[in-house]
Amino acid sequence: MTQEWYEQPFVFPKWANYLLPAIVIGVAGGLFYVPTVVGLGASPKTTAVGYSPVQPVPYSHALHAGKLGIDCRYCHNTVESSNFASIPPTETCMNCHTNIRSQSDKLQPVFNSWATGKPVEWIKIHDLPQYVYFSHQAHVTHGVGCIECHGRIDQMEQVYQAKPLSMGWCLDCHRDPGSHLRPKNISPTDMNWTPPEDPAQAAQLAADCLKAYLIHDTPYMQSCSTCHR
Amino acid sequence: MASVPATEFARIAAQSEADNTTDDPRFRAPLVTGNLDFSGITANVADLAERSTPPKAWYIALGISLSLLGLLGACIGYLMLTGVGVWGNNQPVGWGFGIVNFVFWVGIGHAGTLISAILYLFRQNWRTGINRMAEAMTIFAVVCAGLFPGIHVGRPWLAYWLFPIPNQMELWPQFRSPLLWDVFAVGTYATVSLLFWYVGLVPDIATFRDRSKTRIKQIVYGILALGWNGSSRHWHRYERAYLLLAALATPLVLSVHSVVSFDFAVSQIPGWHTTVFPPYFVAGAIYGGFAMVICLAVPARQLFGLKNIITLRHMDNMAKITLATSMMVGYAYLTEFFVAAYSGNPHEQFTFHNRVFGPYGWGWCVMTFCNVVSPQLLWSKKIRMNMLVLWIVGMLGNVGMWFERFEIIITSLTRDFLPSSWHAFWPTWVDICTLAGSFGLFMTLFLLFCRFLPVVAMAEVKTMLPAAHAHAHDLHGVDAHRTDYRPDEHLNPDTDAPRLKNR
Amino acid sequence: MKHHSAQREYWRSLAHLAGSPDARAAAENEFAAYDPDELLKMPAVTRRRFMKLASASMAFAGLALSGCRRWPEQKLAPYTSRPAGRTPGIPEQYATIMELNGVASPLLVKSFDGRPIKIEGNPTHPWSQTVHGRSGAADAIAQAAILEIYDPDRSTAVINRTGNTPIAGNWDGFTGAMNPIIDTLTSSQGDGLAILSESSSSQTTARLKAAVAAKYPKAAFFEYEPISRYNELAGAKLALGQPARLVHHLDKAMVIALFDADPLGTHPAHVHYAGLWAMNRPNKQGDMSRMYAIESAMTLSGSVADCRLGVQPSRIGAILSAVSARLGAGGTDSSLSADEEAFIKPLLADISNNPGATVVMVGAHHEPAIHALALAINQKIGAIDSTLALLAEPNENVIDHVQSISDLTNRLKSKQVSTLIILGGNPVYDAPADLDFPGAMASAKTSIHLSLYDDETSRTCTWHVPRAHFLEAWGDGRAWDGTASIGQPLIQPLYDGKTSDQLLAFFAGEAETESDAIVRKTFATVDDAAWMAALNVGQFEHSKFKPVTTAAAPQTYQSPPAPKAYGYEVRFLQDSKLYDGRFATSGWLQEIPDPLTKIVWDNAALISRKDALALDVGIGDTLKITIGNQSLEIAAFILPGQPVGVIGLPLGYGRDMNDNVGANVGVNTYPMRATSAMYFSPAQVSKTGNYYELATTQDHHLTDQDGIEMRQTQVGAKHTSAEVIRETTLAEFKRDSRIFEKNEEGGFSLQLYQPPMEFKDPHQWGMGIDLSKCIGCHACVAACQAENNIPIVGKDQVLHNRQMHWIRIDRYFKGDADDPNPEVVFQPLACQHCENAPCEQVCPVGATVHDSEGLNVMVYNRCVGTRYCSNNCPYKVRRFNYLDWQSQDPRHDKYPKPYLNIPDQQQINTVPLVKQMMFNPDVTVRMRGVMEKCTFCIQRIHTTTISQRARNEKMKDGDIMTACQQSCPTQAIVFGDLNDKKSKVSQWHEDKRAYGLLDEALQTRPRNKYLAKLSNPVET
Amino acid sequence: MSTDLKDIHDTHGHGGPAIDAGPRLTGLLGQFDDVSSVVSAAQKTRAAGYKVWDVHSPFPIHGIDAVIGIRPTILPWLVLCGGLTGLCTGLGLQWFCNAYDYPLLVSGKPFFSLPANIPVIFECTVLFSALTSVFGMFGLNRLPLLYNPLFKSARFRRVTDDRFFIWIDETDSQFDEHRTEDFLKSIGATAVERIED
Repeated sequence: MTQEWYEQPFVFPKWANYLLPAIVIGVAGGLFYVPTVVGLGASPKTTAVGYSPVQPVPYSHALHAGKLGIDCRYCHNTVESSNFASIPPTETCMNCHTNIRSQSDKLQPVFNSWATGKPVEWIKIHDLPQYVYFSHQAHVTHGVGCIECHGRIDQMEQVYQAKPLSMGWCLDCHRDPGSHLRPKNISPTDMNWTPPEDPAQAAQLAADCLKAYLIHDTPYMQSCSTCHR
Repeated sequence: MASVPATEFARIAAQSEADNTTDDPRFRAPLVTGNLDFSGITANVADLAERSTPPKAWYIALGISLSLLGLLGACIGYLMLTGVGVWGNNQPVGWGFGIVNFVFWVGIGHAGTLISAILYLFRQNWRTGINRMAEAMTIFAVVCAGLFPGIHVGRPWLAYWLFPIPNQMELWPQFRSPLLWDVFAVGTYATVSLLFWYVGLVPDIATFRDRSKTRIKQIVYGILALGWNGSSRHWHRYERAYLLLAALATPLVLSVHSVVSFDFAVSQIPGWHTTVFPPYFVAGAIYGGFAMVICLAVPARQLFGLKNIITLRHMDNMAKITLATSMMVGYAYLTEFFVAAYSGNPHEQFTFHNRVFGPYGWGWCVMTFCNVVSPQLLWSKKIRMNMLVLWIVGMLGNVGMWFERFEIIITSLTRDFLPSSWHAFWPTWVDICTLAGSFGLFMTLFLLFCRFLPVVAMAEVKTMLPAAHAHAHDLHGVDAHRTDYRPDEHLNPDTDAPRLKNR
Repeated sequence: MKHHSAQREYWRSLAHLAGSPDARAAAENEFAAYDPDELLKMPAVTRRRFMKLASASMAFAGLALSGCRRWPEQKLAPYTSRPAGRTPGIPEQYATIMELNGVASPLLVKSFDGRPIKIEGNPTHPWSQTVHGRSGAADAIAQAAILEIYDPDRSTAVINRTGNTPIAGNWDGFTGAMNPIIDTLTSSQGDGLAILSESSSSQTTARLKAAVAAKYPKAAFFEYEPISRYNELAGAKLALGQPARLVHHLDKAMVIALFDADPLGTHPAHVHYAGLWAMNRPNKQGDMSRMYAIESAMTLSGSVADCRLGVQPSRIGAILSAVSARLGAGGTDSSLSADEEAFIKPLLADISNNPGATVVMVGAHHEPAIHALALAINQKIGAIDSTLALLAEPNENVIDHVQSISDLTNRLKSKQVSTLIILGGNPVYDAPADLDFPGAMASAKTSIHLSLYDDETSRTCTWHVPRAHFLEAWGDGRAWDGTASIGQPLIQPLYDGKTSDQLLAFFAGEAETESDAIVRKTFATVDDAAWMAALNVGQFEHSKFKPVTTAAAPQTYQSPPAPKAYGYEVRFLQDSKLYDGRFATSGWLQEIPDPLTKIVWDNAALISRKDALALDVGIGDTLKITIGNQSLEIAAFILPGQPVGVIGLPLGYGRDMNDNVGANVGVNTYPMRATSAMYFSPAQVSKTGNYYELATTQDHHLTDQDGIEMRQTQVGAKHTSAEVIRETTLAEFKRDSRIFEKNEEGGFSLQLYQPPMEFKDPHQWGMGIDLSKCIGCHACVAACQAENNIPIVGKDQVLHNRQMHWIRIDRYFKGDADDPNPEVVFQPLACQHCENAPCEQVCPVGATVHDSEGLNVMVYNRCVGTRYCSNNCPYKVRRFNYLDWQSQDPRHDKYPKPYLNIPDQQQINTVPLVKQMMFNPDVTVRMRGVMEKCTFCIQRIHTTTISQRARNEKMKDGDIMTACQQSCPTQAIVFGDLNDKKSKVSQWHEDKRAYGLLDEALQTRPRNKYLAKLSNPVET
Repeated sequence: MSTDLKDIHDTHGHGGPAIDAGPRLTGLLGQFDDVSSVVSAAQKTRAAGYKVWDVHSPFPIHGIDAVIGIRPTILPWLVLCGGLTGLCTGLGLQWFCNAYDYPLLVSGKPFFSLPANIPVIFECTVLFSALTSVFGMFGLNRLPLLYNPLFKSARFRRVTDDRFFIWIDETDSQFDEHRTEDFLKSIGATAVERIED
């Protein structure tokens, strides 16, 4: 018999039999690992929360809003009448700082701006995707406190993003608005107000708020068109 | 016995082409001719993979295919960077060549699994000669098909939104959409076909492994063969798994093209909104699939000397199925017209009137000629025996099936409910090059398959040989069909299965 | 109204802007998220202006569906001091005017953080107040001005062509060069100074012309408009002894006889007239006026007329005089053809039956005598002071524009002009060809052209001065009824342009140089308070022209003899979009289809089917048209209703200028125009055998016999109802008011599923469209385009049928193909917002779904672009961004180049910043690869609801108007809350004429319902 | 079924190479040249009371299971479970996505309706079943098993071509190197080879 092709036997080494467990572990591990890493990496919690760029002027909300207790709306005065809370014009700063700390180096950019008319270029922190149409007016006038989205601004030396501002995060409130609202007699800018501990009271309050603000249709609040146009 | 050198077999195979198509009631016609024995079959099949150089025709074909593949790549690149606007699609005609090609390729992808699964369940032994090739064709066709939905969307980089992946938007796919059904159907079909194909391949790859002379081949085939050693216990579970796969794949085959047809049947465009679509599409797919197998098998058996394994009988049977399905398709065409006429729905009636006499009437004529008229030739055995004519008929079948999809999609969309929004569709050069390119992709994959993997299911073919069956007297005292042994008859052999694996 | 206070403040801050650079830089920077590097990339001029200008941030806000990205870092640039009264993010509205051919149309412009982004009619202006109380209607041309102001192709600098090579300069350079010339002119008392201007109703311009005349007594003034109203005024002078402004009260007229007049389409007051006309279609009592149109072209008025006859232009006089004679108003009763007899018989009957409720109108292009005759008839039938008011024109002497331009040319030829100042206009392009005006101009040593673009005339002049857009500078003008109105700017001049007033003031050596001061001086007598009030509403109350006291004298008109042999006559047409060609540079107008032909980006020789058969030409086959020794080749378009023997040639195309949009679009037909025959003339017509592809947005050459038959069955033959169009005659409808419900029989309205969420929100939005009111003027299309950031795609893409208009107007001709007077139906079609929307269920990612207020919402940022929804939409109202339209050059990219950057971001990178300033920040700018469609102006719904909820106001019907509704001159579109049973839209939905398109065929339950069309033909 | 599972445990139990890799006899391999002889040989082997032995062939020999006495595999039951899992997954997925987590109003259709869900349910069922049957089969066969002392035999390489083998493992209680070798010869083995590890 012509058997020339039987001549070179090749046998896998014994360790090759680890292949099976190796494959099983590899595949199973990959199935969990990849989505987890990608998911976490892409989630706004990772990319956005805590974003705290250094601003041209080291403006301290902790000092102004916190210690001095200036109402948010003194500077962000369009928050109840427009989609935008609006960054205050230099003029607003100058209202006080013409006499207070009028020599401070830290405030130089502001003084320059006032002198030259060139705006102070702040860095945007709370940045929604461009196709989301968020209205401060709609929220602030309906019992949503600043703190809901911005956190304890009044304790921030340098402002950072406190909440993910992701769609899922928005939906959390839009699906259960009541528990995120505050009664009409509480100012939306009040940072210290907290809903009652007792769940029964909380539920009662939620119900009252919904009635007070005429928010009866949660389907509406979950409609795509509520935020996207 | 003496094992004849492989090339020898190729020569023999090339010469002798025994007519095994006549059915003599006294004995079963052989499915393997040329007096091949076990090792003969092995050598014959392994020949192409083992020759140092494949036939020149293979190189020429591969060259053409690769250049077309490059064209495909270029077109897709242009499309991605520019927008769907480079195609001819327009306002009423949202789906153009992209979806036409998709449905066409999915249809082609049907014969493989059908031959493997349904014919297997029906114990059609002749399938063994062609099922491997057909399955491979299925995989490659589905690859081509899967390409198009991906690239035809406006923002392909977001196509993953069609899968239910948890995300920060808390959004999910919309499961009422037939397109989503498609994703699942085609995805499942691709997966199952691939598994089916690979499971079938394992023992044959083991054969290649054991015949390999070079170290690299031994390692690659060795890994792919998963250490197959022909143990009867392995064979036992293997056959059971194969049977189960076949049983699962059969309804799957029928479901896939039904679901694809839902893309149209579930919408409400006149000419799409028809209940006949699922069976109609399935029949069409089988017809198209077999036409394609014929087109591949004819040259393959010629070039690779497989005439003794893919015998005239195989070709004959396929020709018959093609004929049968073509008539089913023809019947479906008639049904459509009848339904339109009978419905009394002016839009429906106009659509079909328009399909024949409208601006795309020529397309309808091509379709009808290729799918209904030309296959009638196959009534004649002479023609079924004439490989050239058979190949031509098969080719026409492919053309016809492509035009069927073209007619369904384009003519229905160009003129729907409001006359104000009617508009013609004409492909751009990008459309045409992409279509050509998809053939390049298909042929490239197929040619590589022919060169490096067993094109015929050797193990299965061997079981077709008379020698594969033990003589009755060898089996006295054992009921061959009995597998339910009580433990008291003897210690359970399974528990004591030899632990060949090292201790 | 809201803009009251804001507007006053704005005016002040504008005054600042003029002065202090600080305030200027400050003015617009609120929230400017511009990236300095990007600005550096811009051409110098643009950059400087841009800094001066509105922030792009709002545009960015719209831009790019690019997903949630932290980077690139965005800057927030607040005001240094915010103009009082301005709230960032809240748009302001200012009243202004747009003057066209000496008639001012009152406008209200919406400005967003200093960027004008939307133009509407001024509802507080008396001239637009008469219709249904208020109307924000403005025509497509006026609305397209928004695109014009941000057009990157506008001329940006003074150009000096005294040398061999053009030199770009600035205003100071120009004035420097002018001073010596002015000195010589002053010394020579202005000898050799000629000033050619457009016709203008501005009192400021008049004042300054007087000032110039005073300074240069020998200076000569000329006036030219290619489409002139001279004949009308001269006719009035014949009949009344003084030129008069004819104000037709179509709302009072139950019989309207149009002799080649087009009050709804091309008349200077067509927006107003359309509104008045619609009040009787039908009126509150359910009656309808009857409009007779006998015309030499297929006009909008003719297309909606109840009785129409197409004749050759030369016949109009004869027929009118026959009518006049039979009414005893003078004129000769020459012999009329059978058709003509048949036509005027019922007309005469109706006239005698409706004393005082009838009016006769004649087209401005017919000779004065015919106008005089018409006045005589109106006098006779008691129309004067009932259906027709005669107001005295301010200036007694009527200028014959043809005569005027001829005189100027002669002066030039005889070297009497050394300095020629051309204020606007484009005579080189549109002056009568036989004058050879361009050739004559060479003799003028100095020629100055003031215009928005560096156009044909500018290139022939020695100096080009960029003109300030009317939204950039102050001006004044008088509406059709004479109401004095003020035009105030919305924004600083982008390219340092000057108004014609400024140029005149400069030559007159006036002290004032800024346009605001110049205009204010004209009204110096008005005190500040009154001035404020006037600015606020945009006009001075009770400043109409004084009525004419004299009565029209009977005329003796000798009608020309009927032509012996049948020959073709050419009729030059004012274009429905480009007017006389001055708007050729507007992409929006170029792409808005012509109401009747549906042609875009082209003009064509309009020809009747009979003539087409005779000449053996089809649509697109070119014709050789010869008048005298002039001839041109132009593609033929077979227009049903086009009078036999008349070839219609639209003016205003084939502009020869360096412009990305307007250049070389269509064929320039001015060379065929001669002083002797400005509007129509006999011509030889022959077939050339060449073919030219015309792009239309409907009937895309897919009209083989089957298609035509099917269209007939679906749309219905003349005066028959069918699935798509439901209509009947008033008489029929009076006989059986349930006639339209009959169509519902057999249609079953069984729901397969109970909707899982019944619409129980306080508001349920719906729309209604009255087919009997729609005149197909396409104002809604323009409004939608401006409001919703809709891109243009260019001719090549229209040939692919990829135009993006969210609302289209389907135009159907009813009656068989060779009916000389087919009926025309216009059907505005936007998203129907079906409650069972077929598009929704097929979307695999849920990118289009319903909201709880019943809107079918399209979520662009979720769309992956399968286009399945569009396929499944029976109305085909969805539009797909096949390419990156916003950044694509509409003219020159047949096969667009690939972008080598991240697809999501390509728009940010590729849309010119100046173009971005035009975007409406409340509407997402869609990127390539996503589907889009009408949203019922959801941004307007939300803005209103949010602010009203915040202020605890109750919503009233009409608080929310969609852009199309607002701009509709005939109020054919209503929008509102279906839950409010008293709302107009609810009533329309309950109307006996209401039907949902394809509703009983497909059970789509559209939220938009059509009111079937009623017409009022003569009962036979 | 316990038996198959046990096999799997064994795989994990003492799979993998031994520490002491000295050549050691693992069993005897008898070669047969055609189906009939191997089948009759198999009968004899079983009759002789061997327990730990197996037949190797290039293709499944019809009836050999009965001859050796191989029990029907539990694979079908596994597949059934897989199928049911798939069915529930398909159904649950659609309910969760469109009816529970974020119901959106689509064409006025119910949030949850079986007719629309059938295709996906079906596909999931088939997919899961198919995956189970394939990987179940490999699992039960303890494949992949790339190293196997048998592969050291050049002769055995024809088991995938045209030769048939009977293998008797040295763990068999009756195994004795010489007697078993004789036995194999006696039942018609054309060659007998000792396989060392």
